[in-house]
Amino acid sequence: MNWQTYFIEFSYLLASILFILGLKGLSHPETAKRGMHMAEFGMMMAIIGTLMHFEIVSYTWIIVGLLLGSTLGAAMGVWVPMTAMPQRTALSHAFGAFAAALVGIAEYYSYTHGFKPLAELGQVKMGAMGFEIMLGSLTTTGSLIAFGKLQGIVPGKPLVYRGQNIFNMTLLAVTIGLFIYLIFVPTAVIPFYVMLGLAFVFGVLLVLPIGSADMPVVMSLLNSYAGLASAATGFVLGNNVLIIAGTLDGFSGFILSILMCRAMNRSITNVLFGAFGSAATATAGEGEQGTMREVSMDDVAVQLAYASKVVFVPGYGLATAQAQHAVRELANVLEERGVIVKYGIHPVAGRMPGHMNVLLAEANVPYSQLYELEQINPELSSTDVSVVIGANDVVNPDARDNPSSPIAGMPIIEVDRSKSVIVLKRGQGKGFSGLENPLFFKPVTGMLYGDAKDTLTKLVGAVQHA
Amino acid sequence: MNWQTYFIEFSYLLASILFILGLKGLSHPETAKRGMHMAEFGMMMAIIGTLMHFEIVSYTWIIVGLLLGSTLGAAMGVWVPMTAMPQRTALSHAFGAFAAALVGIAEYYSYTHGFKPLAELGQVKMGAMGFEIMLGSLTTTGSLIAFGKLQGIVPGKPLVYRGQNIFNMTLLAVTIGLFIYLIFVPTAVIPFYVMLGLAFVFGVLLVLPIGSADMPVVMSLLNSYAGLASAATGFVLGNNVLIIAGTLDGFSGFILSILMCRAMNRSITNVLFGAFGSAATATAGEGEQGTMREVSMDDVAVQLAYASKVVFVPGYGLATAQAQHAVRELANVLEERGVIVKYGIHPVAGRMPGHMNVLLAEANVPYSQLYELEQINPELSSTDVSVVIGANDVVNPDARDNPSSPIAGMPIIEVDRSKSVIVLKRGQGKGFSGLENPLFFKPVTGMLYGDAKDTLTKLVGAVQHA
Amino acid sequence: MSPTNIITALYVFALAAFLGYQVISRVPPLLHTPLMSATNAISGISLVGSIVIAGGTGPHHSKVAMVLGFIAVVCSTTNVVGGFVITDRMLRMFKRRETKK
Amino acid sequence: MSPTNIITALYVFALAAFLGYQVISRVPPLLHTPLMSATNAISGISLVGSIVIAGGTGPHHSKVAMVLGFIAVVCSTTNVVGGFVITDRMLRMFKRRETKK
Ligand SMILES: NC(=O)c1ccc[n+]([C@@H]2O[C@H](COP(=O)([O-])OP(=O)(O)OC[C@H]3O[C@@H](n4cnc5c(N)ncnc54)[C@H](OP(=O)(O)O)[C@@H]3O)[C@@H](O)[C@H]2O)c1
Ligand SMILES: NC(=O)c1ccc[n+]([C@@H]2O[C@H](COP(=O)([O-])OP(=O)(O)OC[C@H]3O[C@@H](n4cnc5c(N)ncnc54)[C@H](OP(=O)(O)O)[C@@H]3O)[C@@H](O)[C@H]2O)c1
Repeated sequence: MNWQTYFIEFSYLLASILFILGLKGLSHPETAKRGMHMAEFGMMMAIIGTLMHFEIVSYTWIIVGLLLGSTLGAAMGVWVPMTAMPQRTALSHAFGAFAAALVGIAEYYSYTHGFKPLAELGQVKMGAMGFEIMLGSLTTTGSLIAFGKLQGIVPGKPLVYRGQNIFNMTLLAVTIGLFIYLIFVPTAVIPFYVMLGLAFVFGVLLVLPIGSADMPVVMSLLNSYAGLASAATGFVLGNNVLIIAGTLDGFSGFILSILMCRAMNRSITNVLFGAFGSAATATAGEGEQGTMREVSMDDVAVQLAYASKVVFVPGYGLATAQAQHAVRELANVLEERGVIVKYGIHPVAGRMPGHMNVLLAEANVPYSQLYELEQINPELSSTDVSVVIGANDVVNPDARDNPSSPIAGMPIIEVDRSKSVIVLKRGQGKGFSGLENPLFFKPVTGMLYGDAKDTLTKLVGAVQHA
Repeated sequence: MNWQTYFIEFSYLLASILFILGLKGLSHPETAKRGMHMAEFGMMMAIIGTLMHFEIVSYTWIIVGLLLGSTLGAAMGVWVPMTAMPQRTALSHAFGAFAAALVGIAEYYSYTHGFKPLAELGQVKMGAMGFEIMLGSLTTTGSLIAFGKLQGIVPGKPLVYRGQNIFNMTLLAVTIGLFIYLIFVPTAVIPFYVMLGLAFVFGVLLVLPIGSADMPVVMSLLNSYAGLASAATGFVLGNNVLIIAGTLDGFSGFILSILMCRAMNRSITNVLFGAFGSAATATAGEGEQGTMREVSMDDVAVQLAYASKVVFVPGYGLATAQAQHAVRELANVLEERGVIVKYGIHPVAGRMPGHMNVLLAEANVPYSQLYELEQINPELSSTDVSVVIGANDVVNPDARDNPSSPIAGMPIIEVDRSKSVIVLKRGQGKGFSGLENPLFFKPVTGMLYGDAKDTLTKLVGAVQHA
Repeated sequence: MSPTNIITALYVFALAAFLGYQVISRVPPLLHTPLMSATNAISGISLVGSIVIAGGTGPHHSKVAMVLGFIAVVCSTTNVVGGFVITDRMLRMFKRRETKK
Repeated sequence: MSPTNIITALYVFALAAFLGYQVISRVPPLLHTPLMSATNAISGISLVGSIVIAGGTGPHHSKVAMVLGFIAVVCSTTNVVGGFVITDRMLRMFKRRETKK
């Protein structure tokens, strides 16, 4: 082993360590930035190390590729708005998975077309390679569909038809069958490309039937697949840093999807195959009735202005209305009057894990004012006014009180414990679950209709004159 | 690779995973037992796997060794009293390190005496081997001395003389010098045995100058060395499970020694080379004076009997007096009278990390009554009587109030915040640090002299008649 | 890949999995979005594999593999650079208390 | 030990070190004594190395190494068995609330 090889190997080891330290840094906002710089440095070292690899004969395409990718990446990184973070993430899963799939295909091609000794392509290697290619391909197309749904190019409603699950399962079974066949007969080129094609198709069919509000879970899951595909690449190339980075990525996605599901009290299977949010489930629980009390802008302004503690509970509607700056302005005005302002963030509020926090941080809300579900609930009984902004399911008291409700057991932000509740929404629209929300009929609740951003902006003026 | 080798390798992988799960179980007393069973199962699998190793030609000595070791281990495991846990642990570090050293010596012998190809003994291998042998040897003798000090065979007082540190450092430098020489000239048999001998001697000299009350830190440190020696064995044999288990052990010892040092607000260097607790430091801080208020047994009994909340603060003296059962009896009597009883456990109370908890658990104190330093301190201001049993330094308010005190900054259990403090000790004896304790002169404090076990037993009777 | 290599690869995988679980379960929900973009960037390390493929020419290397490798380099680099830039951007927005107030 | 092997060994070591830090820093002081005896028992895994040495006879194996291996087997087994027995014994003493009360 010459010094280059040593250098490469040590750069990889260093990169692995720095990646782990980087992720450890993310356990606190204060240490996160330093952690990321470590990870960036690790990545740089790994790339420099790789460029010394003895197999490389020409740097032309490498440099072109690096430059092109950096330009694309930097452009995306700088210009993508925070509200579009979910789409960006879905797209990047597609890119990552596609790269893994391509590396796998290139390796397979080299082995089967005489560029690498076929004898080296044993069962273990073919297994890892097939895994890499299958996961990579289905994640690529799945993520693209998720991107389309989030971006509004593909219809967000679940696309369902009879026998869908059976059809998809059959398709998956055939793909896996081909994969197993390939492990024993690695030279079967036709089955290989059929498997590849089917995996691409399966990715599309897997995500199409899932409603767009469930995309966060799907995205986390695809994240996990993309990571595992990278880890499989590591197995194929015998490269530890790939295994480590891929596994970390895979686990991160897996943990996030579990957390999301738990925060909705639903199982992964239900999310993937339940077609939740389709017309079928949307008719459930129409029983509840009563009167909603509408309140006027000025009433609300006076209530807020003379409160001593106000909690904002933002939901999916705030994100779609892009009202994060408006709520911050309102909070500013209230704080100037000496009102204590806090935000209660439900884990599934927003359009991807942690999204609401980023949106509010962008609008200059200090993170010390952002409270998690478990932190804000004990505070609500001492809160004068809770303002629900474009949220519905995450404050639905049925989840707590009515064991027969479809969302029973889902943890909620219990705004109905505060002295007064103001709900900002456009009309009688249901939430993602399609359920009636008894909160709106409670005597403590007042409804203030209108687009969230509009209403909040008007409230700023009204409070200033209160 | 045949199926045996696969089986062996997978048994090792399984063992590694089970060891990690086992240690994870120790994060809570409820899951700890199950965790240990996993680790035990892992160990069994690894041993069964090893017995299939193709190099083994005769099982006679293996079986004799296993039987002998199991008998010894089981006997020790069953009969060692909880108070002797520190000695037992020190002894087991000696055993573990000795085994690692022996394996290293055997390997070296095989290479240099023509039983294994000398060409295989490269610099890396020799480096790992030397590391293993050096660490193993010095840990063996160091742990034996620690054992002797804890058992009372070797004088517990620090043995110091002029130029000691310089002499020890020179010795260490020579040993390391020989080690480096060996890396380049692995066949230098004489230097090898000299290095071995010096490492054994260094272990003795390292521990002799350390006072017996500092043994817990030393023990944790030796634990960490023993673990690292095992990990080095793993490097020599190319065995991952050894690397993993050794590293876990090494880190555990390292973390414990750090925690101990932090709980005393001293640095590792100070512990190792400071000869703390020797005559020189014991004269410090003689300035403090005042009157100690002695209280009578009956006074204390009445106070305790009519208190609503009592906190016991056990220290080193409780462990030496073996008064854990007596304090439990007193607690029983008090609880029967409706008094709330809690225990405040300082991290360095007892004779090894966590020792006090084990002693009290053995005396049937439920662990829900055992409070850590940070947990008990906020409770003390609402405590009627704090009973300090054979503790001194860990309740010394100077550590908090007097920045010029040698123990300034050491976290203490702030018993002086409670309404009344009773101190149980034999006389005017100082604590390990040799410092005067202003707590004893405070008006809130009453002294009850006598052996802790005696006093507590008498108190049980007195409370029953109160 | 030899059998010993695959076994060590399994060790690395198992340890990384445990570590991933431990490290990531300590990330607060506040930082879940940055976490996702950071892990995206990090898993762009597959770049390391693509570079070697994209750089191979000559009789022992296939043109097809090279082209695939090139595309993979572009995709991975986009992820790496984009991921880190966005993560940095997001993290800069998280402030404990405002400066102006 | 080949250079590639030592590098993977370093990976395993680095990952185990991180993992050790994460796992062990979560053990409460309450269980520090059982932790110490448990890690003692676990590091008795060096038994695995000693067994192979103690079991070798014939022209390719040295008597001296065998004797050393035998002693190592005894020492390690003592640690394994003693460590686990004592840990179990201690853990059985930890009870949340008394049964009799
Ligand atoms: N974020 C995630 O990670 C995630 C993942 C999976 C599933 N989900 C699901 O998504 C739901 C999230 O709950 P949520 O309470 O945040 O949202 P939600 O239950 O979907 O309710 C959103 C509410 O916002 C209102 N709204 C929409 N646009 C608005 C605008 N421009 N201005 C004002 N109001 C507007 C809607 O009522 P009007 O039409 O009357 O205005 C609607 O009732 C949950 O059911 C959850 O299970 C979320
Ligand atoms: N445990 C550890 O892990 C560890 C490690 C390193 C260092 N240390 C050091 O050890 C000290 C521990 O503090 P500590 O407060 O627990 O103990 P301490 O400060 O050493 O005091 C022990 C007290 O117990 C009394 N005592 C001794 N035997 C007794 C008996 N049979 N009955 C009643 N009282 C008895 C002694 O006073 P009389 O002689 O008047 O009775 C003495 O003042 C600290 O300085 C710490 O830094 C501990």
